[in-house]
Amino acid sequence: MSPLDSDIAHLLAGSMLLVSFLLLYQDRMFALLNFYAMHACVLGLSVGWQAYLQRAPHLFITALIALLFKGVIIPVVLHRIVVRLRIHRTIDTVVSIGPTMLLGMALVALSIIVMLPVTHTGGVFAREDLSFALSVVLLGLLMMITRRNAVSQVIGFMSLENGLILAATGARGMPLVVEISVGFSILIAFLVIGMFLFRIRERFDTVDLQALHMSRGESSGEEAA
Amino acid sequence: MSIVWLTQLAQVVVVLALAPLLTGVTRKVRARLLRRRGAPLFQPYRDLLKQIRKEVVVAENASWLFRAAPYIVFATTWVAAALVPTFATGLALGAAADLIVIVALLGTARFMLALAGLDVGTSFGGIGSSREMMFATLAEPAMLMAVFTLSLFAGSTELSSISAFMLGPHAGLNISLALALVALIIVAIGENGRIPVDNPATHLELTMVHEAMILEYSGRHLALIEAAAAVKLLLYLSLIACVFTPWGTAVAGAGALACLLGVAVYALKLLVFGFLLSLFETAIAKMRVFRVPEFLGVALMLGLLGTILLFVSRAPH
Amino acid sequence: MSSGLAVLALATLLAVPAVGALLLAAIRSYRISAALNVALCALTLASAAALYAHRPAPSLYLLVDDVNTVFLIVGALVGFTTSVFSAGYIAHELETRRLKPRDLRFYHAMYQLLMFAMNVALVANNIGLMWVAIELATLTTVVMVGLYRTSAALEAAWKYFILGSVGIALALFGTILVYLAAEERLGQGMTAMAWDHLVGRSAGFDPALLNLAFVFLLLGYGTKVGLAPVHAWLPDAHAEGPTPISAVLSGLLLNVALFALLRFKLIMAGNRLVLSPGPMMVTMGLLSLVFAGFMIYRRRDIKRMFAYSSIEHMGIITLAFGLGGPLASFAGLLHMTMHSLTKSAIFFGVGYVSQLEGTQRIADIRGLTQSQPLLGWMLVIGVAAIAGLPPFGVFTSEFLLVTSTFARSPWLAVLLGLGLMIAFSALALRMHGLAFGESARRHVLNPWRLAPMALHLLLVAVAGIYLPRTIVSWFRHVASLLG
Amino acid sequence: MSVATPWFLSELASGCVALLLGLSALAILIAPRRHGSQLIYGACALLTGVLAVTALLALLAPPAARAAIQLAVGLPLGRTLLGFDPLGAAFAVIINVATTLVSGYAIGYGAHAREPRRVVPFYPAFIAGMNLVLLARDAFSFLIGWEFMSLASWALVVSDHASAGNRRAALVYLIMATGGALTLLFAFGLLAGSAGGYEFAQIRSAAHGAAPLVLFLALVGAGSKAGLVPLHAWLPLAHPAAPSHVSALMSGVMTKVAVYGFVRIVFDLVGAPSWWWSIPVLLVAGVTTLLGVLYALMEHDLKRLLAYHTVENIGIIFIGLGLALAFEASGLKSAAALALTAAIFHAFNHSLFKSLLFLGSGAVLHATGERDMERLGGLIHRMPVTALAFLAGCIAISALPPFNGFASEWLTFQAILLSPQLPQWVPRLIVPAVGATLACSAALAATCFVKAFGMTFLGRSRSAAATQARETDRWSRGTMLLLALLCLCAGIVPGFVMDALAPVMQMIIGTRLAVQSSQPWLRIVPIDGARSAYDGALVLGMIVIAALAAALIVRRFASHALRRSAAWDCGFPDASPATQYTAASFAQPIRRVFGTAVFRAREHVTMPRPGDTSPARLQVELHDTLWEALYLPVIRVVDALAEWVNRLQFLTIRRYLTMVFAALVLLLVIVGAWR
Repeated sequence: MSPLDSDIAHLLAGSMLLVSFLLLYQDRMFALLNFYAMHACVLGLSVGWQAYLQRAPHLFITALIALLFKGVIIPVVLHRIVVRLRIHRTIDTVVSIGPTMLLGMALVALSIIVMLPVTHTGGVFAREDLSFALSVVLLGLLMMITRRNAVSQVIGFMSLENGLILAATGARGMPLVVEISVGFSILIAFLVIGMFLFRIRERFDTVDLQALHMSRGESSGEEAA
Repeated sequence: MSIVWLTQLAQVVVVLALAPLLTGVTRKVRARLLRRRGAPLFQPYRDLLKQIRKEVVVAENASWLFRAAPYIVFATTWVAAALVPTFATGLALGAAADLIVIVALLGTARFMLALAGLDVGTSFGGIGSSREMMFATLAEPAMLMAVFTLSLFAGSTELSSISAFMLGPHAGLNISLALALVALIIVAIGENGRIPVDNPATHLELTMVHEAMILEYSGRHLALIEAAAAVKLLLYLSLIACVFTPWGTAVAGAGALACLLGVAVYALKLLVFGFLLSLFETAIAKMRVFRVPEFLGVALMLGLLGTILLFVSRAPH
Repeated sequence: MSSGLAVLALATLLAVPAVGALLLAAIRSYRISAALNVALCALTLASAAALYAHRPAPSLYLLVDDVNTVFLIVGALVGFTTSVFSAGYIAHELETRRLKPRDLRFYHAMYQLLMFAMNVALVANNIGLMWVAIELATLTTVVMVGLYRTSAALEAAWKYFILGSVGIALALFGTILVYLAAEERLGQGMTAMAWDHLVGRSAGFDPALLNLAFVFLLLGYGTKVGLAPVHAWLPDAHAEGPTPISAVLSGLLLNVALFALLRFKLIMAGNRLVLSPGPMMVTMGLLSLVFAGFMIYRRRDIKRMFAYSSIEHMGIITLAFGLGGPLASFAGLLHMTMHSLTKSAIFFGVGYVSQLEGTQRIADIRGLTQSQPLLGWMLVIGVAAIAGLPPFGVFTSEFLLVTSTFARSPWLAVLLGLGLMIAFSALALRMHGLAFGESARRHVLNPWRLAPMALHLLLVAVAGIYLPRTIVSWFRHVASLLG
Repeated sequence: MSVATPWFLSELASGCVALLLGLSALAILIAPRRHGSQLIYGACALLTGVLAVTALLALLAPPAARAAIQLAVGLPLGRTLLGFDPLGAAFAVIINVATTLVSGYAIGYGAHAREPRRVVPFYPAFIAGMNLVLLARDAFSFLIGWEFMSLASWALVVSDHASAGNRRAALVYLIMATGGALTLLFAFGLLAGSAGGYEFAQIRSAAHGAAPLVLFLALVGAGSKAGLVPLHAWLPLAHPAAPSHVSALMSGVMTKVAVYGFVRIVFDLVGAPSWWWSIPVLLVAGVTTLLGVLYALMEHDLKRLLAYHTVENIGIIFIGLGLALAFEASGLKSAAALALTAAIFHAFNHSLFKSLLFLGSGAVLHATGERDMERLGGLIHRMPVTALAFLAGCIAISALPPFNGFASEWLTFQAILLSPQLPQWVPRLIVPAVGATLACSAALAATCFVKAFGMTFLGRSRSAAATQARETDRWSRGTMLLLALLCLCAGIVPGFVMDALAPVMQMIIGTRLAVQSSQPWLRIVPIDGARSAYDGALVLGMIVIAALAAALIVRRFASHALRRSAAWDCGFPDASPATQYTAASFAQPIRRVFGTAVFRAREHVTMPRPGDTSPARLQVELHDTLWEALYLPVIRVVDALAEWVNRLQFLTIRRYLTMVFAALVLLLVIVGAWR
């Protein structure tokens, strides 16, 4: 295929990484949701492009799900929740933005380093793209551990999921796992939104995990051994 | 063979017969040194007879052990004494028990006596037993260390062999032997309750040890115990005599003449040692009870030192 | 015809729980559903046993070999006994109003779903399918942990859910990397995800990719195994969920995850250029062992305490497999089996204890051997067994493991022994408090309800004294396969 | 000689062990019945009796009789071999003789148990475990038996679980026993090698690189079970906590199994020792001997006192073992045989008199409900038989002729006196010190048992309980007297025991002592007649004759008048029993002499000023220096670590995720760094 094709794939993967950084940067709820939507859309595009490159029509479904479901529905629902829980004004970073960013850079560097010795480049899917996917995953994880409230943690998790899908779709000819993984990501999203947040809200008036931890199973200070 | 048995028998009798005399001698000498006339030499025999004839007064709550103890004490001490060559070596029963056994037999006697002291349940009996045993915890190991030295030196724990060895050419002046001798003397003083460890003549409650232990005894029981004490003193002296001054002792199965000579020499030795003992006793004062452990500890240390010197210096037999 | 039987057995193994889940979701009466649950598990057990004798030919999706039959049979057995235990247990929960009939319907359905997921995970030949199955199992257990809807339960479920999902994600990434490594040699498509093909051809795979993949798989599936430092979900999930689920978690799910890990370890082992997986597994195992040992000292909640003991033993097993070699692998396999049986038995007992005493706080429970002698002594026996005292199977495996380790690398063995000692002392300390001392209470408990516990302990005791030759040779074979 | 014909000894012994196990299962059912426990204990006595005879046959029979049997059960990857070899058989005789009598005692005593179900079922299992250790010919069965023994005895210790003290004792015991077993596991791991040759035969044939390490591990593993200082901490807690007949087994018998373990590993399995091995053994043994008896002297609890004396006697046994090591390493075979004989003989004697003493203390405990000597006294009047038996035990353990304790210590002394033959200087320096320790401890033991017997049985009773004491039942008295008789017999004819041990010496050292039973007058001559000899029978005879003679003389000449009256007591009026010497005051001189150094003993006297009528008070504070120096720190460290690690239980999910993240990054870095 022409270098242009792989360049475009490359570009899309790179832009996902970029959006991940933007997600990491955001501390306002609504902005966070919007950037997540963008993240999902870019994913959709990249998956679509891969589908076109690999002549794999089933990947288009994945792309569509990514675009519609993750790009539209979930952000909207989360928006509702945020409004209902009245947490749209909270600024909830644990670590301040600067260090987080630096850490993110380090992660990207690390993922590139670990990918360097990879000799085999699976067709169109260049080593760099794989390292991009890896960095998206790591950034998602980083986001989960630098945010305090549940919604942003869920978003972090879902961006991590997106990274996975990026990698999976990139892996040429990888059978059925893609759909399943997407299905699972949706299932997870549902579980998160439906089951937990509402139940948690029944119990606690916040989704702040700190508060949730006020009721831990044990309290410290046991008698001596 | 029979002559060996004869000497053994004679020995059994001799130790019993001479023991009170030895006590008498020491008392007499001591009295003279103190410018007293002192009791006649044979007073101890009279005392024993007198006590035997008296009726026995036993505390109500005394048990069978209280009444059995004197016999056991007397018997074990006597046997132990009979196993020490006095005027003749190579005794028939010598092979039955070596030096360690003799020490242990005295231990048995002490054990029973201490129990008897506790039996009636008086405070003085307690004092006596407790202190006696405390002395023993140091005196017995000291004695054993001295025994070690001797037996390593002579390559045997048999008294006959030891004294034979001492007569032999290998024996010479040896620092270990000297240490052992000193240790042995200290132990003898301690074990027999002589000054400075204990005063056999006193009944001052808080200073007495041995006497406190037998405070409740009277009559024949007391006689047996006193006799045992006398035999014990004799035993120690004849032990020292047989090991360190083995000259003149008749060898196994020697003729009657030799035996007679042996008896004479033995009596002489006893006389000398008895004299020295009383001299020593008059020369120094009794020490506080809790100084005694240090006194006996010295003996233990000396004995141990002697043994170690011997361990590292001598090639084995 | 043998193959036909085999295919049938495999089909029932998968179909029974799947159908059962739907059925149980439909049935309203909890008595019927509990009975049906037991029956279904019995069927599953039967088919699993049948699979030991007759193996169907491996397909691209499913594979039954010596290795996973061990896990299948152990799992099915524990699942069966647990269903028996749960029948009695759940009834009591209903009486005490801790659960509503609606919850029970959900619970039973989920129980079968869990069985289904775990069976699939075990017989899956396709690493993708295996991943999916384990994910399904995780999700079902998540909702079951949250069943009581107390704040603590929800917290535990939430914690489990978040950490579990992250683990799943990492595992998926690892799987993708393995596929990438394989795709080059095996070409695109199914074959590149079929485990038996992978393990055969892994020599030619790109070592760098495999290394990377194993890191993700170790952490991903290691989360499910409950290895420190990615263990955090495990204690709370065990403590807050219904006790049968704690038993199933410790007895089955951890093993299934470990099984997945072992499959990938074998793929790694086939390639001589890769970073050897052994040291990593040994390190994590040792870490878990020592860490859990210290954690047991300060536990207040009885179920949480035994959950930590599960972490400890998973550490031991991982260490054994990481160490490799015929003795160690055999020991690991034996230890895994024995731990499944013993730990589930202990959880049965603990379930009754917490029901009778009305608390899970260790401090409030004492003198069990007096208040309910049978239960108390069986609990003592269980603890003695899990602590590796003879005549129980755990002792045998620890004997083999420690002796062989000491002969090979003494320092490792010393650390191992230290960890064992720490955990043992902690368990002994707590057990004395629980089992002995004066207790005013007197509990009545129908002895038959202790039958599952008794069965497990009996099996463990027998295994400690006498293992049938067939099982020994079978395990030896499996151990040689596991390297 | 019937070499071809099989003797079925191993089968018989294994069968007995199996029956014992079955018995404990049966006990669960019938223990609460009326004669249930009697039945069980009787059966135990019977089976152990059979075992004792079997072991004796195996010891004396030709080698063909000792063929091991292979069981289908046991270690999956190895063979399970059971059977007596001379060493195992000798120790089996030792433990089963004592166990038989203890079980007989238990027929009477066990009936008093409050909760028989907590005691009776574990008793046969305990015995079975010990016998299994001795029967085992492969590491796995050995350790199974070892742990089984520990576990059963632990259950017996915790049987009276109401008291917190017992629970603590059981806990300490369980933990230390498991630690010891773990070290033995290590030792066998080294011996078996990575190939896993767990059979003793394989181990013997193989060469062992890290033999010193094995010695160390055996010293720790077996030593902790036997009660070597400083690993003795559990012993004085656990032994008294159990019911008295079990204490007798634990103290008198189980420790011998531990000694057997040490001998088996160090003398038999490891192979030729090197000379310096003896040094740590001798040092530890000497310290153990002295400290054991000193601890005992400070103790006023009768059973704890006995437990500490077990520590002392274990020290004496290990002195013998250390000497044997030294001699064997220097090729002085006959001397080694002498030392080892002395050690095993002392093990036998200790099993007898320590069981006897614990049984006696059990009788006292049951009669008065008291273990504290300060509240006993005068029992010789109310429990004459028990008193007599106990007295015999006291004389025996104090190593006084003519009882057995002296015989074995005499042999040990003879071995010590041979040690100048050693070529190396270091042991030559150490051995005499050890000898002095031994002598000192013997004297201290005598003191301690004057105290024990005097305070318990003599004097006037110090409490109401002691006043209303009753003599124990027939079974108890009978067995105690029998044990006392055995102590005497082993003391006056030690030659037979020494001859019986000859096969063991042949097996381990490769030579044997001269045949003793052929000596005239039943005397024993370990080396040669001119050097040393002992004739217990003759000494006893002479003592008896002398005593009779004295009695005769007295009867002939003395007055027989005897009057009972109040105690003289230097003219003091009849004082209350409180004025008697107590155990504490009896031990006070010793405490003054030794205690200040060992126990940091302090005496605080508060005197009322003149005219003040308030009583003067004396408070004595003692420290268990070893516990405070060695065990408390460990506990503290573990505690602190647990506290520190425990914080990980209370993190937020985010922190846990951080841990995952950190682990991931770390591993990625490793992979990245790895080439």
